[in-house]
Parts: sequence; C-alpha cells; structure tokens
Amino acid sequence: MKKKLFFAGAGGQGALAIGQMIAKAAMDEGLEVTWLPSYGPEMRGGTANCTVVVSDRPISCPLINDADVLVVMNLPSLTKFQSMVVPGGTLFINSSLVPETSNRDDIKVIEVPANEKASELGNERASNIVMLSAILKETGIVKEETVRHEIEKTFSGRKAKFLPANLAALKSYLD
Amino acid sequence: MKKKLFFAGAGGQGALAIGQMIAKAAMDEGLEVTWLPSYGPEMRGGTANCTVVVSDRPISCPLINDADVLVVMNLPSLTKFQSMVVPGGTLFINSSLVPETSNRDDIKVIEVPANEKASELGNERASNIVMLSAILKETGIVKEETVRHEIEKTFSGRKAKFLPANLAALKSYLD
Amino acid sequence: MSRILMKGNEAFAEAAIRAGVKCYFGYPITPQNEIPEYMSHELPKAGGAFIQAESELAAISMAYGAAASGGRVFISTSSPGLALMQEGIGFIASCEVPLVILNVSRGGPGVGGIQPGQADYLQVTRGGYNGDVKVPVFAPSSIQECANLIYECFDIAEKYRNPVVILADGMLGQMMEPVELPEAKGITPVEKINEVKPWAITGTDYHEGRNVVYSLRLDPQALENHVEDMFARYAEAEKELVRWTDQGLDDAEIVFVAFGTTSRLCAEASEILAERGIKAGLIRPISLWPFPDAAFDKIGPNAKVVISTELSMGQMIFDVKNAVRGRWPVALINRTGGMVPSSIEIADRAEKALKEAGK
Amino acid sequence: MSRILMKGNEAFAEAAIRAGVKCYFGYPITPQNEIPEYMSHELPKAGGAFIQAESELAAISMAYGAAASGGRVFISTSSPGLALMQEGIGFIASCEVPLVILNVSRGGPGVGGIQPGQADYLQVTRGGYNGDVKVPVFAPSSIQECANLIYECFDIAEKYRNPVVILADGMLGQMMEPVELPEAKGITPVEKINEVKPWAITGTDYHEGRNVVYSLRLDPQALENHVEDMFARYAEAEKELVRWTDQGLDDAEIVFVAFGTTSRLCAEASEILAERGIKAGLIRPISLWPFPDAAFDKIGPNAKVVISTELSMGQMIFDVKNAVRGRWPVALINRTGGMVPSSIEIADRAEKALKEAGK
Amino acid sequence: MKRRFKVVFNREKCKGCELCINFCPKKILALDPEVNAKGYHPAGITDQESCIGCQSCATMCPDCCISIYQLEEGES
Amino acid sequence: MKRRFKVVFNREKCKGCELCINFCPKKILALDPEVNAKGYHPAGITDQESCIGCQSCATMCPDCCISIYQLEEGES
Amino acid sequence: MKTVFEPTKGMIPVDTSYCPGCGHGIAHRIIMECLEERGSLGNTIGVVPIGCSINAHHFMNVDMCESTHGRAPAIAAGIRRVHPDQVVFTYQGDGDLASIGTAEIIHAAHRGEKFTTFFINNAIYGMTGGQMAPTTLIGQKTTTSVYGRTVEQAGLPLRMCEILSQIDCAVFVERVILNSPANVRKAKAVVKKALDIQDARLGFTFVEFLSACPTNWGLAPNDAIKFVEKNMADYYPVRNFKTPEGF
Amino acid sequence: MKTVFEPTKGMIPVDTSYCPGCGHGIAHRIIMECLEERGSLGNTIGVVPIGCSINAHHFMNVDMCESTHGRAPAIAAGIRRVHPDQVVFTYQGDGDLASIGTAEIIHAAHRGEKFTTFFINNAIYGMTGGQMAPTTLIGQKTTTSVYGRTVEQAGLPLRMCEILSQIDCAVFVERVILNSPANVRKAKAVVKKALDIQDARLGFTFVEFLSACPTNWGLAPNDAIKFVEKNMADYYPVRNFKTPEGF
Ligand SMILES: Cc1ncc(C[n+]2csc(CCOP(=O)(O)OP(=O)(O)O)c2C)c(N)n1
Ligand SMILES: Cc1ncc(C[n+]2csc(CCOP(=O)(O)OP(=O)(O)O)c2C)c(N)n1
Ligand code: SF4
Ligand code: SF4
Ligand code: SF4
Ligand code: SF4
Repeated sequence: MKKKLFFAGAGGQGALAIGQMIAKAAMDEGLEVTWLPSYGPEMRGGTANCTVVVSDRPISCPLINDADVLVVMNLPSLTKFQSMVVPGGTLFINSSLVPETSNRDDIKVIEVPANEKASELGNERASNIVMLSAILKETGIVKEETVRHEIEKTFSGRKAKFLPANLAALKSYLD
Repeated sequence: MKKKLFFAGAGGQGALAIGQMIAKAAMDEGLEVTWLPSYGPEMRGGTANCTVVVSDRPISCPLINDADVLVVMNLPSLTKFQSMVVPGGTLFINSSLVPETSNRDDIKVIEVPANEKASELGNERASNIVMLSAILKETGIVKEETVRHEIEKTFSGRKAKFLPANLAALKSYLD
Repeated sequence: MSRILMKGNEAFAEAAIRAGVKCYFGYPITPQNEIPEYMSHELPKAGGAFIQAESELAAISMAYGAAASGGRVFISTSSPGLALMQEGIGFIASCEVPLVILNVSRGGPGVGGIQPGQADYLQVTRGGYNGDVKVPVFAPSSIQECANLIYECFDIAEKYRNPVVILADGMLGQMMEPVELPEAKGITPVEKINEVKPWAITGTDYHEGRNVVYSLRLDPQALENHVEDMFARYAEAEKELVRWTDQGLDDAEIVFVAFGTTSRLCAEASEILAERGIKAGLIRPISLWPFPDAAFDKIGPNAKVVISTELSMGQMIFDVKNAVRGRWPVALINRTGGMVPSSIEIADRAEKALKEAGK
Repeated sequence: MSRILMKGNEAFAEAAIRAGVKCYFGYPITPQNEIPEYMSHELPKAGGAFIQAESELAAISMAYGAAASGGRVFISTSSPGLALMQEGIGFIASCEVPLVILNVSRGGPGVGGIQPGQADYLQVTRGGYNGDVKVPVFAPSSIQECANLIYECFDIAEKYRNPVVILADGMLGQMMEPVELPEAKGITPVEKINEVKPWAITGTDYHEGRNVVYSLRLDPQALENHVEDMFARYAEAEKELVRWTDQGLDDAEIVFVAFGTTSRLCAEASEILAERGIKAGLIRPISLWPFPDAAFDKIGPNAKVVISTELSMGQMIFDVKNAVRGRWPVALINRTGGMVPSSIEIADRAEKALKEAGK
Repeated sequence: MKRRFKVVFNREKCKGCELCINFCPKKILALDPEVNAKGYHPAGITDQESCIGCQSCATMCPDCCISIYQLEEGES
Repeated sequence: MKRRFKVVFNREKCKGCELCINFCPKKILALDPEVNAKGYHPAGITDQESCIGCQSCATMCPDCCISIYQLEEGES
Repeated sequence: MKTVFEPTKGMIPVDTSYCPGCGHGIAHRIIMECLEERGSLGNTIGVVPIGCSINAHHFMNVDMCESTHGRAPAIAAGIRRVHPDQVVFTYQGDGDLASIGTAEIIHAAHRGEKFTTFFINNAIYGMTGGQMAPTTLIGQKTTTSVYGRTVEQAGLPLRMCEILSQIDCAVFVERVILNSPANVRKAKAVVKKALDIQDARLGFTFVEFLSACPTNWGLAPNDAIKFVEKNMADYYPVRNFKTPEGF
Repeated sequence: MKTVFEPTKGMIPVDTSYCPGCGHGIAHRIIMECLEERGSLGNTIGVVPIGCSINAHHFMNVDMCESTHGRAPAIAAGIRRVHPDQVVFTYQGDGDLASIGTAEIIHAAHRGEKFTTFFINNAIYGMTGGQMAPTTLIGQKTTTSVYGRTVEQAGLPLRMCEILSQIDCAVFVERVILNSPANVRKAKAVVKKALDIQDARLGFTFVEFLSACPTNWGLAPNDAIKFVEKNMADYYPVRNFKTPEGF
C-alpha cells in the first residue's frame, strides 16, 4: 500500500495542518509516512502546499510526480494542480471557495462546501477539518479515531476552546 | 657569474640596507638580482637578515643553500651562520661588536671595525656603510660609483644631513 | 520506543539537546529558523544556554568560546551564513576545539534563493579556510538519520578534537517523518569537564597546570609540527569515519551516486528504471569527507556508467571521478539554484546517459 | 624602459595604480602591509581613493560597492583575511561584479604564522562560497610577473564580470627584484563608466533605463538560469585563461609541478638533479583555475614520476592527479606551516621519489 | 466656496490594510466587500462630497494606492 | 628612625625602557653601561640609601623587573 | 481638475512585496517623494539590505544594488568613492543595521561618510519570520523569545540614534515615527533635511524610522500603528539628536 | 627584610614579547595583581585578542584562549554560558576592539554580558607595524596616514567609552591612563572595581586604558608616556562614565 496525497490552498486555510494530521495518524497506525511542505519566501499570504506519502513500506521519495488524492482549498490550486491526479484518483474541492469544478473526467471529484459547513458548526476556521472529514470518509486512509486523538492534542491548552467546533467538523462527513 | 651574499645582524644595524644597496647597484649595472629579507614577527629588535643573489643570467631561486659572501654585524649572527660560507668564500665580521673570530680556516675572514670607524667619521649609524666599503673593496661585486649614486639617493631630502658621513664611510676602505 | 512526527530541523534540535548540548548560538536564516526557535525555548529547559548572536561571526565565536571552555556546542546556519563562518571554523580546527555545525543549505550562489540546494558541497568538503584544515562532513537523508547523526557527531568531534559539519538541505529541514529519538544524555557538569576534556580552559582550580587554547605559532617549525599532528588525526578519521549505504550494485548498469535528499530521488528513479527494464544501483555517501571511495569497489561487472546526481553544477563529481579512477565513464545529472528534479526527470536523463555511455 | 628594484607587494600596488585602479580598500595584515601603506599615499596622488576599512568584511563590501558602481577596484589581504571575505566574494560573483583580489598567503591554519605558505590553494580554487561559483586564480612567481599579472587581471575580471584572485605568498610579497612597470592607463572618468560597463549603477542620468545589481532570486528557475549563464562564461574562461610555463618536459624523468615561489625552488632543484645526472622538468601553473591540464600532455616518454611540490599538506595534488589521469605515478614533496624547503631538500626527496616510482 | 475633492483608489494595488480608513478624519473610507485579484478587500471612498482634501489617507497608504484631485467648479 | 629600602632589579628581564628612571622622584636609578643578554642596558639603583620606598619605579615597570624590600635594622 | 496628491514617480508602479500595512511602504514613499521633489531621481544610487526591503530595488525608481547582510554602509562608502557627486543612501532594517551590521554603520559614522542611512526600526526580524532583534522591546514576544524578551536573556534594546550621536562625524541624527499623517509629514521633512545635509557634504546623516511590522507582531495594521506609538516611542524617543549648524 | 613590592604571581616570570616601555606590560601587571589579590587566579578565564597582546597567554597566569580578530567579546559570552561562576575577561587592542570587533563589543554591552573587557587604546595598530587605528589622533602619522590623519580622509577618532555608555546594560564604563605611578594606581583601583561589579553580575563592565606604543609612535618610552598624557588624554577624557549604585 502506498498513497500519495497533495494538499493545496492559500496560507491560513489549514491545508498544511490537515496534511500533517493525516500523516501523524498514519504514523500512529504504524505506517510509514512523509510530509513535505513547499515553503515560500514570503511571510504572508501566498500559497501553502504539502505532500503526504503514506505507505506500509519505507518511503524512498517524499516528492511525488502524481497524486492519488488531491485536495484543493481555493481556485488557483485547482487550476494549477488538477492535472497531477492519477487516472482513477480522487480530487477534493472546497466548493465554498471554488466556483468551478474539475475538467477531468477520469477521476473522482468530490465537492465539499467546507467553509459553509464549518460556519454552520460555529467556526469557519474549522473548514479544513470539514475537508478532512470528507477525506477520511471517502478514502479511509486513516481511522477517524486516530485523527480525533490528533485533533484533541492540537486543540488543547490555550486552544482548547476551539476543540468542540473542530470535533464537530470531524464528524461532519463521518456520521 | 653568480654570487650569493648573505647579510645578518640585529634590527637597526643596517644589514638589510647594505644588501639592498648592493642589489640596486647590481641592477643598475645591468645584472640580474634578487633581494630577500627574512622577516620576523616582531616589530622591534630581533634579527634582520637578507639574501642577495647577483648574476648575469636570470636567477631561478632567491633562497640560497650556501653563501659566497657572508656579512655578520653581531655575534649571534656569526655563530649561527658562519657554516654557510662556501669553502673559499669570504666572511666579513663587524669586529667592533663581535669579540670572536671565525672557526673556519677554509674561508677568507675579513674583520671590519665598522662601528669604530663610523664613530671616527662622526656618525656611528654609518657603520653599515663602512662594512659596505670593505665589501666593495674586497669583492668588487659592484662599482663604488654605482653605490655612491644609491647612497646619494637614499640620503636626500630630510636625510640629506647624513650624507657626508655616509659618503665618507663609503670611502673608508676604498681610498 | 515511540515515534514522533518531526521536521528535520526540529529533529536536529531535539537530538542535539539529548546529546547533552550545553550551548546553542544562532542567527536567523531560512531554511533553518526552526532550530534557533526550538532551541530558544527548549534548551534552557534542559539546563543549557541559548544566545541569539548578533551575526554568524559572533555565533561561531561564541561557539568557540563555549567549546574551548568545555561545553558541548551546536550551531546551525544556512549557506551564506556558513560562508561567513569560514575564518572561524578554520581557526577552531587549528585550536583543536570540537563542535558540531549544521548547514541546512539553500540555492546559491550569494544570497541566492531559499529552496533546497546541494551546491555547498565544495564549501563544506574543501572550505574557504586558510591553511591545511580538514573537517568531517556527514549528510543524512532521512529525518531519523538527522537525529542519529547529530547525536553521534558530538562524540566524533570530541574524539578528533575538530569541528564536524552536517550538511542537510532545505527539504530535509522542512519535511516531516517519524523519528525515534535517542536517549537524553544530560549535560556534563562544570566540575567534570576536565575529566573528559583535560585541555579545556575551565580555570586552573579545576586541573593541573595551566590550559591555553591557541592557534598562533610564529615559529614555522612549531606550526608544521602542529599541522602534522592534526593530519595524523585526520588520517585516522579518514579510516574510521567513512560511511555510506549502497543498493543494487551487483548487477547495476547504472550506478547513481547521490547524497541527502537527492539520494531519495535516485532511489525512486531506480524503481522507475526497473520498470523500464534497466537495472540501476545507488551509492549514497553519508560521509562526504572522508569520501567513501571503497564503495566503488563493490560495483559489479554490468556497470556501464556512474552518475553523480547533484543539486549543483557538479561538485561531488570531482570526488566521484577520483573514486572511479577511470574504471567507468562518469556522467552528471544535475539541477541547481534551488531547482529539484523529479524522479522521472532523473530516470529519463539516466537512461540517456546509459545510451551515451554505450556508444 | 627602466628597471626598478621593488618588493613584490610594492610592484602589485604600483602596477594596479597603473592599470587604472580607482579604489583600494585594505585592512592591515602581515605579510601584505606594504600594499595598503603604499596605496594610502600613492593612490590619491593618481586620482584614486583609499580607505582603511574597519575589517576585511568591510573592505570586500566597499570593493563591491565601488565596483558595482563602475570603478576599477583592487583589494589585498592575507590568508585569514581572505577566509573572512568568502561570503562577500561569492556574493559579488553572483552579482557579476568584476574586481581583483590578492592573497599574499602565509602559513596556516587559523591565525597560524606569518611565514610564506601555499596552503590556501583550496581556499582560492574551491572557496568557502556557498553555491556554484568559480573564480579565476593566477599565481605569479617573479616580481615582474606580479606586476604584469595584476595589470592584466582587471581586464580579465571585467571581461568575465567576475572576481579574479591572485595568489602570492609572503616570500614573493617581501622579496625584491628588478621590474619594468607597465604604462599608466588612467582612471575612467565617471561619465565614461557606462560606455565600458553598461550595467554599472551610476545613476539613471548616465544610462538608459535603470540599473540594478543583485543576487537574490527567489524563483529557483530564475536562479538556475542565472547560474547557467554564469557557467557559460566560466566555460569560456576555462578555455581562454589557461596559462602555464614548462621546462624540459621532453626528456624529463621527474616532472615537478609547482607554482609561485615553490616553482623557483624546483627550478634550482632541477639544476642540482642535473648535476647528479637526473633529468627533471617543470610544469608551472600560472592559472590555478583553470588548471593547465593540457600542460601534462607535453610530458615526454621518459617520465617516471610527477611530483606536486607544495608548501601545504598537499592541495594542488588533487588537480595534478586529475590532470595526470593515471598516466604516471604522482608523488608529493611538501612542507607546511610556513616552512620553506631548500632546493637541496627538494632534489633529495625528488631523487627518492624517482627511485620509489621505479620499483 | 467649498473646495471639492476627488479621491481615486488603485483598487488592484490596495492590500486592504485599512490605514487610510483609520486615519481619515471624516470617516468616509471603507473596504469593499468584494475582493480584488490579489484577494484583498480594497479600500474606497463612500462619501466623496465630504472629503476635505487633507491627504491623510494618501500620506498613510503604504502602497501608493491613492490619488487626490481638487475638482474645478462643475467637475465631478 | 629613617626607613631603609632595598630595590632589586631583574637585570636579565629589563629592557632598558627608562620608565622607572624617569618616574623615580629621588632620581637614584640609572641604566647600566653594560648590556644584558638580550642586548639592553638594564636599569639599576645608584643610591640605595636615598630610596624612600615609594614604589614609583615598580608601578611603572612594564616588565615586572623590580622588587622592593624594607630593610630591618642592621640589614643591608 | 487639479492634482493634489499622486503617487510619486520615485516609486515604480508595481505591487510591492510588503505585507498589508507594512511601514516599509510608507518609508519608501516619503524617501522617493523627497528624491523626486529635489530632482534627484537621475543622480541617486541606493543600497538595499538583506531583509524584507531587499526588494526595494524592485520598487524604488533609482539605480540600486543589493548588499550582503549588514554591509550596506561599507558598500555605500565604496560607491561614494567612485561617485563624489551623486546622492547615495542605504536603506536598512534593524536586524541588518543594529545586529550583524553594527560595525559597518558605526564606522560609516566614524569616517563621516557623506551618504544618508535610512534605518527602519520595526523591532523584529521581518523576512526570516519574526525572530528577536536587538531592538525588540522588553516583554515583546518573538519566535526566539516566545515568553517575551527579558533583560536577563538578551539585555535592554539597543538605541542606535543615541549611540551614533556619540560619534563626532555623524552630523545629523534623528528619529522619526510613522504613526500618523502629521508624523509621516514630519518624517518626510527630516528625510529632506538629511539629504540636504548630505549635499553639503558635512558628514554622515542618519534617519531612524519607528515602523510597523503587523505580520510578525501578529497585529492588524492599525493596531500595529498603535504599538509603534505606545510601546516603541516610549523606549525610543522621537527627536532630533544632532543637526549641523545652519540646518 | 619585609617585602614591599614583588612581581605578582599573576604574571608568569618569563620575558614578555613587548617592546621596551610598552603599555601592555603595565596593564597586564595591574590586572593580574588585582586577580591575585582577590584570589581569583584559579577561577579566571581570559580571552586574548589578535594584536601584540595575542601573546598575553604566555604571560598571564590563568587559563586563556586566543580569539579570532575582534571576536573576543563573543568568545567570552560563550565561555560565560558554560562557566557561570568564573571570572571572565577579554583583553583587547584598539584595532581589535574598535575596528574589526565593533559589533561584538557593542553586543556584549547590549546583552549586558557579565564579564569585563580591558581595552588597550594605544591609538595605533601595533603588531602589524603601525597602521592607523580608529583611535589614531588627528595629525598623528602612521604608516597608512603618512602625512598625519585628517578628518577628511578618516573622520574623527572613535571614543569607545562614550559610545558604550549609551548602552543600558553596560553598567560600568571608565577610562584610565597609564602615565604616572599615581594614575597607574588609580587604574588598578578601577580594574578592581570592574571585577567586583562583574562578581555582582550586574552587567557588562569596561575599562579603557590610554597606553603607549613607543615603537610605532617612533618615540622613546618616556616621550611616548608624554604623548599619552598630552595628546591622548586631551581627546579621550580620563574619567568614569558609568558606575552602578553601591560601587
Ligand atoms: C549572512 C546572512 N545571514 C542571515 C540571513 C537571513 N536573513 C534574511 S533577512 C534577515 C534580517 C531581516 O530583519 P531586518 O533587518 O530587521 O529587516 P526586516 O525584514 O524586518 O525589514 C536575515 C537575518 C542572510 N540572508 N544572510
Ligand atoms: C582576520 C585578520 N585580520 C587582520 C589580521 C592582522 N592583524 C594582526 S594584529 C592586528 C591588530 C593590531 O592592532 P591592535 O588591535 O590595535 O593591537 P596592538 O597590536 O596595538 O596591541 C591585525 C590587524 C589578522 N591576524 N587577522
Ligand atoms: S492605506 Fe492604501 S493599501 Fe491600505 S487600505 Fe488604504 S488604500 Fe489600501
Ligand atoms: S621600567 Fe622596568 S624594564 Fe624599564 S628600565 Fe626600569 S626596570 Fe627596566
Ligand atoms: S514581514 Fe513585517 S517588515 Fe516584512 S513586509 Fe511584512 S510587515 Fe513588512
Ligand atoms: S608594537 Fe607597540 S603595542 Fe606592540 S609591543 Fe611594541 S610598543 Fe607594545
């Protein structure tokens, strides 16, 4: 088993964070994993992408040529990256912010109104966790429970007040 | 023709200067020449030695293994360097400051009471030029006239007041 | 032992703390800023000291002072920062003071860019130090190896009384992988320093006689003797510190030589080539100096070409050619300036190189 | 033309002035102090400017500013000073700014000593710059050549828009020989700068558009393109700048390879060997980068051993081996730390090396 | 006669930092709810007529987005 | 009773700089016409009895050449 | 329609790379306005530092060069030797000038270099992501002082104007603040004066700007301006330190 | 026989490499006397610079290390982190401290490093043969200012005490002069005070010595002392600049 995932969005949309959560969960489930951000020069704004590879064997290369799963959080990411999905792969689109859909017909496209759902749950910033929920549901790449555990660790201490909305977001596609 | 000369003394005794004068004069006479000081770390005092090679052909190496002419201005220099004179070579000793003489019997030893003579001429600091005079007389390596020219250039401007004593010193062995 | 998902930069920092680092001195520079940041809050908790130095020159100087007086010292920087430390590193080597320096390198030359690069190979293996100096250099290729190598490098530095350099690149610094962290060793207390480092300047109350750490030797004979002593140690290091991994050399037609991040690209390129029916092997130098010449003796009879694969205009290739000694043609696959090729690009270019070697 | 007896350091300084140097920036360091001293009073007389910089870092930075804005610039230092300039030199190369840097090298490593050394060979030919940088390096062996080379190096630097380094040693800096000085060229006036250097930052009144001199390229593709441009120029330099002299290669049994001062010792050692009935030849690289590989093709059929002769633990020998390509055994005759062997010592050791090669 | 001004914003250069808005003494500037191509909500003027031409906005704008003109009689 | 002092010079360490001589308020120090092994004319005391033990010489000596002792009655 | 205010020709009309509300933009503008107004755009040479403002040469409409980190004053000294008649300036951040480049700025002042340095004090390392600078205030949180800077750990912040005024050949030293339209206008007048004194070749001229870095302070731009006003101006008195006679 | 004065055990009884009449010898002696008197020889770590006093570690009877040129204060900061309880000092010349090492001394003061710097201001580069230093006086002839230093060429000399006093965490700053027995005694008292304040860990402590370099000034030692007194003290006021309360 080897899965290559790519997460793309604007800075602050939490694409890197859900990539990391999947990576951590996979590690906790005993799998091999790499997480690779593409870091930009600018402090501010700009794009924030990351690559996650999950495998049951040691992973040679953390860079990928194509993706089994692509997650796009905004429009520029869709335009730029949709061609990298392997035929038969899955593309997740944050339909709250992306008015278009994919031009590919050889892949599975899943539209997730992440911001809307998150708003409904009381915290628009949890939109990435809504997306995560959809990914888990669709790919089963890691277990909900392991991820919940990660979310609980992330939103502790000073950030504990955000935990309920995020746990709710995690449930959004999994119930 | 190739002559290798070595001048040794304490800092301030003018050994480097007479080496340079011979080198310049030889150059002016159309010969090839190298002048090489052994420079020390210390600003002050210590030893000051130089090597002069004069030749009618290009000089490969400015460092010498042995000397045709050795000039020692003080006792430590005699002890340290007398063995480098080639058999048949010439050793000049500043007998004013060196109480001993050479232990070599295969070389020509010339004792020059340089400081005394210079004092007599009214300027003890011209002792190196007294030595130079003796060297010219004995070796004829360069012409008195060319050297006089150099001395005149050296003691000009603010130093012009030292010229007479130095010219007299140059004459000391050559008259 | 439990595995933690960590960035390379964090793994370096945490493993250094566990190796008993007393001092870290840093100056901000991308892409290694996580290290000073981590150290600024974690090292004091472990009983160590952190200073944000006023410059890389100050950082290497603080490092020297702390190490000369017996502390375990770690500093990190990125390419131009290491260029600024050249005088300091050469001086420290000449003073026989051990410490560990990490270069998380980026694209150059000059200010260049901040994407991963490997064009500091000559900088770390040859250096801009004046005089005769050698510095052991290690290049990890996974986060686990980052942690393991740095943990060990302090012992190596102290054994040879010399600086040791780790060369990573921005990708390794920024990526995350699971790591098992080594056990924490604790910091040597002041009163025990001279037991392990009798030469350290700790104050004469702590040891017999007087300790002086110095470089100047105005007597050239003394300086020559000193250099020869250093080189006697380097000769040992050359034997003892050689490290590499290799893969598929027995029947390889193509032999990749690559270190760090690039070796992982080559590993995947080998898989791609295998699908195309071409056998590719890999030599991954872990020690860049001493360079693993011996690895090349393991190359099998099918080899047609050795390919130095680098993120530079070709720097390691000098050492590769030297190790190859004319036995096989040597080719170069490279990108530079912070560009990272894909494994497919590497596979394609390797295939081409193989064809050309066949001609 | 008249010959003047001059120290190497003075010859460098005076010839640089005659080459039209506008600026010299220096910081005291033995054994090159005659140069800033000479420049401090002579350069202003010639219409140029002298600053005693606050450090070598400041000196190389001033040099960059003056050169980027179109002046001919010369700076000099000695070994540890050059180590401090590594970041600056790499940056300047990446900015494509021409200037001439002289290293009157001394014994190292570190502060080392102040006697002549050649252990900065790797420092000047490889460098501690980050990223892909190459710097042409020339090594004179007589005072006349000191003057001639520096005079020419400004044109070379400007042609390739890159720093150029001259490597001399303390002996060459301090010794005197007769020199014929080249003609004075005069300093390019400000209003003519952009005619020769259209890229120079002189204020937009002097040229079309806006000039910017820079190194940062955050886009790695732009950076890669830039590095490739630089290397295209380096490839030309590699062809055009190779220089050496050789002597007696036709029938030599021993071939010395030596640069600078050491080559003169080897020349005398060859005479000594001739007296002993042994034929020795000499390759004297004048350009250290590009290294004169082609010289080795002139070696005749009697050669039994090639001997890299160096005042270091063996640095040029890497390039010698590379040029030799296994055709002859390569031996090393060396002293280090500021020790200079006698020609007799060299002859003796060469004879021994010849015997060993015969075995 | 009251002097009248026209404040022109470079919508595409604006980064929506709100400094102009904050320093406008007449409080007649506001961010546009729509984003520009860079993704920022750009500033604009809500009440042109009340502008007193003090240039506070233009003086504080870090991005050279603001031009101010004095209208001649009858211009708008 | 008048206190009596003995000033001892380390002849071989002395570099003949004359600072001690210059700063001696009693002017009882002088250089030796003979040179020491380093080639310097070392300083010495010419009139032991006049020494007032002020330590001016020792305070100025850059080379730690001077020791000063107070003599007990009868000592010399 | 009469123009009351238009972007200066001194700024190239492209998007800057600075964050929203960044003080660099304001400082850039007023410097370039001054140069435009005095007709100096064609005979000015500027040096940009390593820092967020390394990008200034994309924005300022004059000949410029980049510098190595901290060395801009030495570079400008070199330029000045080749170009006795141009306007020469350096533009530097506080990491660049007050940390790694301390020696170079002090010695530019020491030699009385005839150029002007514009010093953007934003109390933090901007470009590298918000590390502590020598100018970071006590209590201020940065990525290398996560619990707030303390005196024990890092001393009290450096005040560059105060230090430079002690150097005789630094003839004009003033600190300005970019926190209100009135003060930005004052700052511009100070910039102009510094350039006039440079023209008179009297010595080294230095202007420090207290300036916001909203991004790394984690504040909205207008709150960042308040921080400049309340916290920075408290420790860094906004005033003239030195002016040569006749100016 | 009662000992009134004997060479301190702080100085190793070997010949120093300094020239006759060099101020380094006097400064060495009083520093080491203080360390001996307070019983600190066994728990002191010193850092010597690049300069004539690089040799100090052959003479001072404590653990020492050499430094790269100008970096002694950073080195001492490193030592201090490993050895919180020792006496730590740097000993530096004016080329080392006021030229190449400017950034390091300023930032030692800035961080309030708890060590003492002894600064030997002899207005020249000694070891390298008499080049101009930042402290060289106007009109003074050196090998790189053969007609005498001018303001136009090199600015007015740097006064380090004045500069360092502007830095808050430099808590003790004083300039002393080695020109007479009385002033040498005063200087010694100042050294002692600096070390006491170091013991109290109040911040950075700094003592500047006006000191003779007869060799490179081309003066006989006693004339050199007069030069220190007449010319140097004129430009470099001998006084205390800062003392913490209670000292
Ligand atoms: C030699 C070197 N060291 C470190 C860096 C990394 N670096 C880039 S910008 C910068 C400083 C940024 O801070 P500042 O000067 O305060 O300017 P700002 O970004 O805040 O405007 C640093 C340290 C570098 N590029 N080169
Ligand atoms: C990096 C470097 N630059 C320059 C030198 C040469 N150098 C040796 S000592 C010295 C300075 C001497 O002057 P100062 O600091 O005033 O001390 P002094 O000798 O007068 O006591 C210099 C520049 C060096 N050794 N290393
Ligand atoms: S100040 Fe400028 S950038 Fe900021 S919101 Fe107003 S117009 Fe936009
Ligand atoms: S002061 Fe010291 S070194 Fe100088 S003459 Fe007197 S005893 Fe000798
Ligand atoms: S990081 Fe700070 S200084 Fe840099 S552009 Fe952004 S706000 Fe401005
Ligand atoms: S050169 Fe000057 S500072 Fe150096 S030892 Fe001699 S007198 Fe002292």
